[in-house]
Amino acid sequence: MGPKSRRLSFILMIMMLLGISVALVLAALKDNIVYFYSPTELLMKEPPMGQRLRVGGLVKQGSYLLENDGITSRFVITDKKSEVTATHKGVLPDLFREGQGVVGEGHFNKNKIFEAEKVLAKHDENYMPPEVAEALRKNGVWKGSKKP
Amino acid sequence: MIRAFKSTIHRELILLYRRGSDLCLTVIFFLLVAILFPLALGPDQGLLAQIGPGVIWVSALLSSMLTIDRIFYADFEDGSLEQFVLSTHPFGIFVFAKLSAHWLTSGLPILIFSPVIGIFYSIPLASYPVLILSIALGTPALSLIGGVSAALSLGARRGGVLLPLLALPLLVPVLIFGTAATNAAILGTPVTPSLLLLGAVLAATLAVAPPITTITIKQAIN
Amino acid sequence: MRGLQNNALKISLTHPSFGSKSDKISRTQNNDMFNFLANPARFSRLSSKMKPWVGCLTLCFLLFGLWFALLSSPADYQQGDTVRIMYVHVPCAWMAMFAFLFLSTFSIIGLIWRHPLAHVIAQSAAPIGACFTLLCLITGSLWGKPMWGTWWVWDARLTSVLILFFLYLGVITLHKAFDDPVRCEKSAAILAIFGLINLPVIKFSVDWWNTLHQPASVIKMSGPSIHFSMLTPLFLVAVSFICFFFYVLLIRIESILASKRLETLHRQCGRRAQ
Amino acid sequence: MLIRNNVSIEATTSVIIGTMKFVGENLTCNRSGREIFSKLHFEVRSGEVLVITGKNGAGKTSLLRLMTGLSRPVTGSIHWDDGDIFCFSERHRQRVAYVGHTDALKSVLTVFENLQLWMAIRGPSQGKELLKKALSTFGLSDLRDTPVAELSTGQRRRVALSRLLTADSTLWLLDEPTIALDDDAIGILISSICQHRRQGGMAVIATNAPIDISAERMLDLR
Repeated sequence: MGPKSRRLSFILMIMMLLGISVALVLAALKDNIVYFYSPTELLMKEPPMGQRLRVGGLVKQGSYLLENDGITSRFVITDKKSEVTATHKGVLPDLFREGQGVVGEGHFNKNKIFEAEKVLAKHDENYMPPEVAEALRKNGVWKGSKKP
Repeated sequence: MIRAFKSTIHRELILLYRRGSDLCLTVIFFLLVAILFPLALGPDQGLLAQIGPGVIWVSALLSSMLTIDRIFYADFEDGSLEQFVLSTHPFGIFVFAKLSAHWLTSGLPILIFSPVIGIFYSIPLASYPVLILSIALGTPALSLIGGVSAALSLGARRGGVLLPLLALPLLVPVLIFGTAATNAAILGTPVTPSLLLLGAVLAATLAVAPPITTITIKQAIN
Repeated sequence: MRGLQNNALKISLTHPSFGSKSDKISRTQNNDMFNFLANPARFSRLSSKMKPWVGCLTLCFLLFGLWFALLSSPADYQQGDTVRIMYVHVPCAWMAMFAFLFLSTFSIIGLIWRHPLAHVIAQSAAPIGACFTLLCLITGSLWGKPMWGTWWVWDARLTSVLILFFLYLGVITLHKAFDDPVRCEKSAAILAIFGLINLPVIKFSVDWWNTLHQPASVIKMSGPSIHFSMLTPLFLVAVSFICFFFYVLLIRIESILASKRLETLHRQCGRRAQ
Repeated sequence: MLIRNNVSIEATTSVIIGTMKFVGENLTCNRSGREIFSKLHFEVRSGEVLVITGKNGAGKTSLLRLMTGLSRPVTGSIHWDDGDIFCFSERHRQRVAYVGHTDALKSVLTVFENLQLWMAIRGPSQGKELLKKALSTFGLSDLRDTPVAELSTGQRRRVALSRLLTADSTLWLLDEPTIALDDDAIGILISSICQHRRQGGMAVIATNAPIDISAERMLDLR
């Protein structure tokens, strides 16, 4: 085998490997990598008590309430099919709104209530002034949430 | 060409065997790092099972970095690399052989001893196949990417500090996907995406890393 | 005398060839635009002419941008005034990626065509890019605390940007790591090219993984999902950052060229003294 | 043209016939961005020896490395009568044997193992007979199973030089070969070079020490 044909076969091999790599990435991206579970997935899976996990979904409209101790808040995380009741002790992030995305990290206690040690608000990629949001909502073009 | 490849692997293995301590060093370091965590964090079984995969991967990464700087440096010092370049076979063959030898002497022992750490961390038995598969896919990538960094820092003024700085950011994907696969196996979520991505990282580094290492070493001894 | 200095510097900037093929290229293209800037003195003249203009542009765009960003643009319907951090954070992130692309491009040019100035440009761009990346991480953290409720999460976007920052640090360190300047340039260039893999990961990380970080708003298939009144300051600040990048780049290139010239002169004096 | 080249490959690997020419033209060499020499010419033909002399830092080693093809000249070209050393690098490497400042020996291996490994790695092997002959020529037969770590500097140098005899190379490139050698060893070296020359080989020797050899060509780098 001369140097030229050897170089060619090397390049072919590299191309092949890169092709395999791209194919594997595409195959992997078909099923999403899970950063958090939706309530429906959780109900199907029934994770063991005390298992640490993340639950993500929307905060159900009208579900938020502050308990009597003044720091524990209780709300329902929903994915419009199933629901999970969650509690959190401490300050909620600014962006925590009913109807908006939220990710809680914690575990289930024995009453099947999700005790979130950490609540992270996930906000969408839409940025607009309040008046525009209001106008859009009036026209029914876009359904977002109001400030509570 | 295959003969040259075999001879080089043979040479590396003999050298390592004669030097003796190096092979044990990797394994001992790997076990030591992994054992430090329970000592520091306390014997909480739940917590240990949770951090187990991560600890195994961090220890694997550190112990393979421990030996990677030696694969080219000794030969660089005593002029062997020049002789490799001047041999009639393409230099890439030797680079690839050296990287393979490094995997055989650091990746393989880690692969063998990782179930031991798994027992220490009470990782459920059912997830061992995924753990071992992920380490089998990940450690070659560690050697390959480590090789690029070792070549880049060859003969640098502060090579010892430079090598981790170059290697660790490049190794982060291996660490993430490796840990994610094992964690997913423990939690019972799908493991295939992480394993596929790990495979993708391995295929890509297999394609890209040896040529880059070859070019870098050639310009280092220029 | 001046001609002699330039000549000496030109020699000190060229280095052993990477391939005999490129020898021919540089010989045939000697009068081309490609090699027009190979002469450092010519470059210095051009850059000192350009610098005030670029500086002015930076200032204008920044003033306009800030006025829009801080005073004229509305608050977000949800985030309120906190959204104004975006006008620094997002352009910084763009610049961090742009600077790396810039760096890698010139590294490729330096390695393949051995343009004498390419490595100098790459070396100048690296710390600027690193600063933008750091700023992006800091402002992101400041934005994340009120919005997400945490300073930092280990998700794909944040992690990949952090890796970018370490890649910048690696490139910067490699530029100073060896005794042989040629070796420094080439090693740093190779790392910069190798690190290029990270850029698509950063860009698409938010689309590929379901993470906390919001998906792309401006550059996406269905058109931007930011209201026009907020897009204006964003772009103004981004343009001003680009101008700023080039302004600092020109200053840094000039200073590196000057220090190289100084070194050559030192060497000549030393040799004459012998 | 192509056919002619192919023919000559085969011709050189078996027997060295006719007069070959190794020429450098208009060479400029930079080290660390500094010009060491410029507009340098050299020429060696079959059966000739070129001795390069010059002060420290004059560029003897740099020139020798240019000849090996390890580094590239800024300007000019180095070529055999049948092609440039970079265009036909594989053929060039087949023809060249280089002994640099460093001995490229591993201290944990024995003399014999060192040479054997280099033979296996370098290319088509000539068998153990040649190796034994090389060892006995340099007076190393008694030391063949001694680890290199136990050898003196001079003995190591002998081992490094005996590698020349194990490879079937046309052109020997020797960088300060007499350093650390005793008179006996220098005598062996010179007679080996003469033997090589008689067989139609060529040698380039960079040295500061006066060497007792009738060199056809001299090159003084100022």
